[in-house]
Amino acid sequence: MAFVQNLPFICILLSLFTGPLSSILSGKMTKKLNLVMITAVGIMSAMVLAFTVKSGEAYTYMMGHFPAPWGNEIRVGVLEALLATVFSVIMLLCIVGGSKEREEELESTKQNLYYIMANLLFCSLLALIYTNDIFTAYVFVEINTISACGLIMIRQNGRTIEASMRYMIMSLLGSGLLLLGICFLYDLTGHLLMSNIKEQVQILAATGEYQIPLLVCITLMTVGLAIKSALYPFHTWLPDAYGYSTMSSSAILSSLVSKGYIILLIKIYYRVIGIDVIRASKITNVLFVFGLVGMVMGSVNAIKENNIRRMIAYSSVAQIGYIYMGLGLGSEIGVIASVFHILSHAASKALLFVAASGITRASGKNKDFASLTGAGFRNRLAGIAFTIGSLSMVGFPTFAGFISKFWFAQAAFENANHTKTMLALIVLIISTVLNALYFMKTVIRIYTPAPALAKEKNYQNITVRGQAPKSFAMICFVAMNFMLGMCSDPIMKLIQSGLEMFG
Amino acid sequence: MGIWILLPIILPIVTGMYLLISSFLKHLKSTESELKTADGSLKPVVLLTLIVSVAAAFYASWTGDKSITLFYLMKDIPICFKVDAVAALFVTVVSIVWLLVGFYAFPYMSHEGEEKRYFGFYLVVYGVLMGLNFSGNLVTLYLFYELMTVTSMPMVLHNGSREAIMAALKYLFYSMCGAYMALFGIFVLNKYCDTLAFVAGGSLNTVLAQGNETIILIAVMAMLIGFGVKAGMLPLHAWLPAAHPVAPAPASAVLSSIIVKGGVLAIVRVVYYVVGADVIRGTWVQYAWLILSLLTVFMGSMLAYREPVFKKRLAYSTVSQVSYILFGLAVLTPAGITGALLHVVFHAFIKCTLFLTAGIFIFQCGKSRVDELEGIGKCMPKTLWCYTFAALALIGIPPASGFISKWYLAQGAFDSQIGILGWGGIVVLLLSALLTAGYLLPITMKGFFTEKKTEELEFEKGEPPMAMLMPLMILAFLAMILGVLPSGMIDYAAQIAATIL
Amino acid sequence: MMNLTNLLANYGEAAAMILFGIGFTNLLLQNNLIKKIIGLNIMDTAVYLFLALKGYIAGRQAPIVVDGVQSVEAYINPIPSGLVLTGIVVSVSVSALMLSLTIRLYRRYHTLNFDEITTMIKKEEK
Amino acid sequence: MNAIIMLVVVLLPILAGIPIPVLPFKNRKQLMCYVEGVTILTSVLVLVMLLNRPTDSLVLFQFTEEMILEFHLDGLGMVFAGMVAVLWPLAILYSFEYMKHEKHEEVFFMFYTITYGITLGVALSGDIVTMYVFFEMLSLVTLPLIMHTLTREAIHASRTYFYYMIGGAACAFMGMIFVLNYGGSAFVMGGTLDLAKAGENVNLLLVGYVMCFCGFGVKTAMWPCSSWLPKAGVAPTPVTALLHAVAVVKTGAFATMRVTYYTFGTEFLKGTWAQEFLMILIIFTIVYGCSRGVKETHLKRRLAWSTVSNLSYILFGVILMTPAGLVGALSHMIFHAAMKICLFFCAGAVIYKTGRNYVYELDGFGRKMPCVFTCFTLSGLALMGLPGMCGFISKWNLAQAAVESGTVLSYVGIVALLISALLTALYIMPVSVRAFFPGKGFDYEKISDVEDPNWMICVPLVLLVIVIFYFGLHSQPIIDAFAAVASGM
Repeated sequence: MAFVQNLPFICILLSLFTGPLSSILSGKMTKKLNLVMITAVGIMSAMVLAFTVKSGEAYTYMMGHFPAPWGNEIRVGVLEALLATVFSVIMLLCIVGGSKEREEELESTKQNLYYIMANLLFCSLLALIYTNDIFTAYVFVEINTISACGLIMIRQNGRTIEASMRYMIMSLLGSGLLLLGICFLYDLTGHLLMSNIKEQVQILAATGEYQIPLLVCITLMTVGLAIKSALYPFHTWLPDAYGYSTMSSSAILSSLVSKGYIILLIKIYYRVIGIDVIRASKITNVLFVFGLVGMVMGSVNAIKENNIRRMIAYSSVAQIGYIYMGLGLGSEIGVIASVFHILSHAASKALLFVAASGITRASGKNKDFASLTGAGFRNRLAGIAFTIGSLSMVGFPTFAGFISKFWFAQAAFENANHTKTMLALIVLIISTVLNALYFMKTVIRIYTPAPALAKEKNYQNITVRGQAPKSFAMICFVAMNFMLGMCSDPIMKLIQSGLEMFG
Repeated sequence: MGIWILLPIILPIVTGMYLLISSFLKHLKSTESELKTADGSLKPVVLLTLIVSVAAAFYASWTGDKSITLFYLMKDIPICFKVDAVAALFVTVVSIVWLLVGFYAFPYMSHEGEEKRYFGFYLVVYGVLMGLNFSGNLVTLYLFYELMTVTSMPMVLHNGSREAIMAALKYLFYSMCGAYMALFGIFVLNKYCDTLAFVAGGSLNTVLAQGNETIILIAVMAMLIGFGVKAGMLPLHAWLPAAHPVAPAPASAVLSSIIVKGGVLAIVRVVYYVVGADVIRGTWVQYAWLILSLLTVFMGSMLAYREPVFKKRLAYSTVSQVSYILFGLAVLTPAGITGALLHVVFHAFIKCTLFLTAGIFIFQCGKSRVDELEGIGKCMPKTLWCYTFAALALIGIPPASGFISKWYLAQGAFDSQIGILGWGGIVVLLLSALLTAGYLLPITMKGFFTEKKTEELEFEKGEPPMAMLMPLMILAFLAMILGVLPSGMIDYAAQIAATIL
Repeated sequence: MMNLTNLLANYGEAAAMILFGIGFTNLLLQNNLIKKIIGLNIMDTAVYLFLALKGYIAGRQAPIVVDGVQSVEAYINPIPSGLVLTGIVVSVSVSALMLSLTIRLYRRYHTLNFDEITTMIKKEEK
Repeated sequence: MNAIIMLVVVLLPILAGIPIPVLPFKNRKQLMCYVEGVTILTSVLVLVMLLNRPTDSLVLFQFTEEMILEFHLDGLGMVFAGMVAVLWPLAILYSFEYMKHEKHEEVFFMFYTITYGITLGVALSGDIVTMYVFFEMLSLVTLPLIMHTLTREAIHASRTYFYYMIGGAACAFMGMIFVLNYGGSAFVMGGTLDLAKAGENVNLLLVGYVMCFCGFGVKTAMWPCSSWLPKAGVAPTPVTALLHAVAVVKTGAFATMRVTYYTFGTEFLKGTWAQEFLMILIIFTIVYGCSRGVKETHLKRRLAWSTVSNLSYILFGVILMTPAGLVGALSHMIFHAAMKICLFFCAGAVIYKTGRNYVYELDGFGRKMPCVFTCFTLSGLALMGLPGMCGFISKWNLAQAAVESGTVLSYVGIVALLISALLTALYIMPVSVRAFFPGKGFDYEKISDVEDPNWMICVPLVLLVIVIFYFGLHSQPIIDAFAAVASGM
C-alpha cells in the first residue's frame, strides 16, 4: 500500500491537533501555524488527488485494526481529493484575505481562539469529505456546527451572539433530524459503514420490504441537511450569521461550511442509499421545487437588502437554491452541475466577500449602499474584483458562473420530464436577471463618482499595497474564477469520474 | 430625341434650385432690411426658363411618340419617360396655365415678399409636374408624385403665418397618407402585373391573378383612395379647403387647377394603363368609387354654398368639380372618359380664372369675404366680367365649355351598366350644377347690381395692372371659346378613350 | 388494529418518538432560551433511548467479559451503547455552548426571551 | 494563414484601446491621431480581409467540448463587418469634435475603440457560442459608454440597459442550449438542426427558437423590451448614433438572422406558430415605435423611438424566412444605418452647438445651421421612403418579399410598414418645417449664437447624405450582393 494513501488520515489528524495546540500559542504564532497547516493539507490533498487519478479507483483506508463491518474507515476517491484540495485553497485565501479585519474586530487575547475554531472547522470539513462511516459523519457535523458557531460569535457584539444563537438552534434541529435518520438506518440495516449499509439497502429495495421506514429516514436525513445548508425556507439564520460575523468567517461559512453539508447529502444519496433508490422515492422532485423557490426568493430578498454583506449572504441562499435544483433534477449530469457549482460558487462568493470588505473599508466601514458610492475609484483592485465576482454570479461568459449555468441548463435540458425542463430553464432566466438586478446595481453604484459631501464619511483611498494580503487573496480568487470559466473541462472530467467511483 | 422630354423637366428644376439657394445664401449674409429690395434679374430668368421649357414641352408632346429611359432604379424598375396622348393633353394644359399664372404672379408677389423663394419653388414644381405627366411607369409616376407633394408644400405656407404652416403640414400628411396607400397598391401590382410600365388597356397577368382577385381589388381601391387624396376625393379631402385658400392667390390658382389634376392623372394611369378597366368593371371597387365620387360632388358644392370666405368657397367648389372628373372615369365608358378628360381641361382654365379673380380682389382692395364684395363690379368691371364668364362655364350653361364636358359625363353615365347609380349620378350632377350657380352667381349679382352709390363704396383702387388682367382675360376667353368650338378637343379625347378601353 | 398492536408491542420506540417530537417542538417554538435548551436535551435523549432499545436484546447481558468469553448469543449488541455514549458527549458539549451563549445574551439584554432580544437588537441598529 | 487576420482585426482595437487612459498623450491631438489611426488601420485590415476572404475557420479555444470559440467569415458576416468598418472611422471623426465638451474622454475613447473590436468579433463569429460570448461582452463594454455623463438619469438608463441585456442574453442562452443539443452550433445556411434527434418534441424546439429570437431581439429593442433604447439616449451622441442606431442594435438583428437562417433553418420554422407569433410581435413593434416617436418631443429620444420601429423592419424581413426577405432585411440594415446615423449626428450637432434638446426649441435653425438641417431633412425624407433615396429601396425589397410570401400576416406587415412611414413623416417633417419656416416675424436675433459646426462634424454628415442618394439611385449591385448572401454564400 502506497504511502500516499495515508495522507488523508494525516490531513485530518493534523488539522485536528493543530486546534488544541493553538490554544497555548500566541495569536501571531497560531496564525502562522494555521496557514502552514492549511497549506500542507492542500499539498497533501493535491498529491492524493494525483494518486487517485493515476490509480483510477477509490480506496478505503482502515482506521484502527477492525476490518470492514466493525471498524471505522476513510474512503478516498477522485471527488473527495478534489474537494479537499479546492476547499483548502479557498480556506487559505479566506483566512489570508480577512486577516486585517480579524486584527481590528477581535480582541487581541482572542486571536488564537479564532484559529482553534478555524482548524477544527477545517478538520471537520475534511472528515465530512473523507469519512466512510455515517455516524462519524454525524459527529463531525456537530463539530462543524460548534466551530462554525465559534467563528460567528468570536466577534463580540449583540448581533453576532444573537446570530450564532439562531444558527445553533436551526442547525441543532437539523442535526437532530439527521441523527434520528441515521439511527433508523442503523436499525434497518445494522451497519454504520456506508458501503455495507448500501448493500443492505439494495437488498431491501429489491425485496420491497421496509419501504416506508426507508423513505422516512431518507426524508429525515435530507431535511436535516437541508436545514443545515440553508435551503430556502430554512435560511432564516443565514443572513445574520454571514452579515455580521468577521469577514473571513462569513467567507468561509458561505463558501465552505454549507457546502460541506451538501457534499455529505450527495454522499448519502450515492454511497449510503444508492441514487436509484433516491430517484424511485420522489424526494428529488421536492428538492427541485424548493431549489427553484430558493433561486428566486433568495435574489428577491437580496434586492430588498440595503447592506452589502447581507445582500451577498442572501445571494448565497439563491446559489444554494441552484445547487439543490441540480440535485433535484435527479440526473447524473444534474449532480455534476451541482458539484461544479459548489466549486465555482465557493470561488466567486469568497471573492465577493473579500472584495466587499475591501470596498467597505474604502468607504469608512459603512456597509449601506449610499456610502459605497464611488468606492470602485477609491479601492480599484477591490472594485475590479467585485465586478468580476458579480459577473461570474450573473453567469457572464469566461467566468466560473457561466460554465455552471451552462451545465445546469444542459442538465435541465436532458431531463426526460419536459415540465421540469421548461420550469428549470425559465427560472434560470428569471434568476439570472434578478442576480443582475442587485449585483449590477452595486457595481454601477461603486463606479458612480461620490457626491461632494463625502468628506464626513471619512472615506479613504486604498492602494493595492495598502492591503497586501487582501489583494493577494483577491487576485488568486479572480484567477480561480477565470480558470474555472475558461478551462473547466478537466475539472468536469474529475467530478464525473469521482461520481462514478461513488456509484 | 429624349432631350426634348428631359429639358422641360431638368431646366426648371435646376433654375429653381439655383434661385432657392441664392435666396437662402442672401438670407445668410444680409440683414432683414436689404432683403426687402427685390433684384431685377429675377423676372427675366424666371420667364425665360418658363418659356423655354414650355416650348420644349410642347415640342416633345406634339411631335410624335417618344420615350426615354434614364436609368434603372432597381432590377427591371427603370425611371423612364414616355409621351402619349394623355400625357400630351395634360402637359399642354399645365404649361399654358403655368405660363399665364407666372405672368400674373409678378405683380402679385411683389407685395407678398420672398419672391425669389416663391418663384424658385414655382419653377421646381413645374419641372416636377412635367416629370409626372411624362412618366412612363408607375414607379416614376410615384417618384414625381411624392416630389410634387414635397415641393408644392412651401408654396402653401409661403406667407408663413401659423395657420398657413398648419395647413401646409395637413396637406403634407394627407398627401403622404395617400401616397403610401398607393404605394401599397404598387407593391401588390408589381407582382401581379407583367410590367409597371403604362400599357393602354392594362397589363394584369391573368394567370398570376387567378385566385388572388381579392387582394388585387383591395390594392386598386387603396390606390384609388390614395391618389384620390390629391384630387380631394372623399374620405381624405379635408386638407384641400384648408390648404388652397391660405396660399398666395397665384399659388392657390395652380394648386387648385393643376396640382389636383396630378391625382386625376395618376388614377387614369392606374385604372386604364396598369390594371385595365375590365378588371374592376362591375366589382365592388367600381361601385365604391362611384359612390365616393358622387358623395364628394354633392358635399363639395353644399359646403361651398355655405362658405362665406371667397377663396375657401372656390376651394370647396374644386372638391366637387374634380369629383365630376372622377365620376366620369369611374363609369368606365368611352363617353364618360371623354367627358372627364374634357372637364380636366375646362376646369383647369375655369378654376384658375376664378382664383386669379379672387386674388385680384385681395390684391387691389384686400377683400376676402363674399359679403364685402358688394358693388365691386362698379370699380373693376373687366375683372368681374371674366369672373362671370368663368362662373357660367363652371355651372355649365351653353355654350360655355363646362356644358360640353358635363354633357359627355351624363351620357357616359347613361350608357354604362351601373343601373341606379347612373341615374343617381346624373341627378347629383344636375343638383350640384344648381348649387354651383347658387354659390358663384350671387357675387356677380351683388357686384354689378347694388343700390349703393358709387361714392359710398369704399374700394380704394380700380382695375388691376395689365400684367394681372391679361392672363385673366386669356383664361376666361379660353373657358368660353372651347365651349363654342369644341369639336377638335372632343375628337382627341374620344380617341384616347377608344384606345384605352 | 394490527398497527395498534404493533405500537403497543414496541412501546419503547413509540415513547422515544413522542419524546423526540416534544423536544423538537420545544427547541423550535419556545421563546425562552433555557426552555429551548431543555427541548434540545429531550430531543437528544429521545434518540439515545431509541438507540438503547435497538441495542438491547431480552435475556442477554452486557458484553463485559467476566468469566471467559461465551458465545455471541450471550451478549447484547454493544455498538448502540457506544453510539449513545458518543452522542451524549456531543449533546453535552452542544448544550454547554448554548448555555454559554444564553449567559452572554442575558448579560447584554437582561432577558431570556429570544424575540425580545431580537427586537432590542433591531433597536440598537437604529 | 490568412485566417489569422480575423483574429487580428478583432484583437487590434481591443488591445490598442485598453491602454488609452494610461498612455501619456500630451494633448487632444495626439489622442485623436492615435485613436483615429487605430480605427482606420482596423478598417483597412477589415476591407483587405473582405477582399480576399479567408475561407477556412479559426478555432480559438474550447469552453467545454460543446462550446467552442471559432471565427469564420461568410457572406452575412462580410456585410456586417463591412458596414461597421465603414461607419466607425466616420463616427470617431465626429466624436472628436463632439466630445470636446464632455469630461474624461480617454475612458470614452477606450471603450469606444474596444467596442469596435467586439462588434467585429460578433460579425466574424463562426458559431452561435462565439456570437453569444461577444454579444455579452458588447453589452458589458457599452455600459460605461451609456453612463459616461454620470448624471443620475444616465446611471438609471445604464442600469435599465444592462438589465434588459442580461435578461435577453439569458433567454438567448437557453435557446442556445437547444441548438447545442439538437444539432451543430456552427452556422450553415439552411440550418444545422438534426430533426431526427429532436424527434417528437418539435414544440419544445420551437419554444427554444422563440427564446433565442426574443433574447437576441432585446438588443434590437423588439417590443416588449424596447424601452431601454430611448432611455439610453442620454449617452453622448456618438454613442447613440453609432451604437444605438447601428452597431449594438444591429448586432441583435444580425444575431436573429444567424439564428433563423443559419442555425434553426427556415424550412423547419416556416409556417409554424413560432413564425406567426414573432411576426405579430414585430409588426406591433413597427407601429408602436413610430407612434411613440410622434408623441416624443425630445429630439434624440424621438429618433431613438424611430430606431425601434426601423429595427423591426429588419426583423420583419428576417421573419419572412425567404431569401427575398433576408435581402430586404440586409438592405434595410445597411441603409437604415446610413440614414439614422446621419439624423443622430444632426441632432448631436444641434446639442453640441446650442445645447438645445427639444423639438420646439428648433424654430428657425434651418437658416442658421443650413448644412445640418439640409442633411437632416434629406435623410428624414429618405427615412420616409421617398423614391430615389435608399429608404425606398429597402422598403421596396421588404414589401416585395412580403407580397411574395403572400400570407395574410405579411400583407398586414406591409400595411404596418406604410403606416410607420406615414408616422415617420409625422415626426420628421415638423422638425424641418420648424427649422426652415419658423413663421412670420420670427426674429433671428434670438438665436444669433447658433451656427454650423466645423468640418469634422459636417463632413460625415455630407458623406452620409451622398451615400443615401447613391444607394437610392444605384442600388442594383449591392442588392445583387445581398441576394448572393441570401442564396447561401
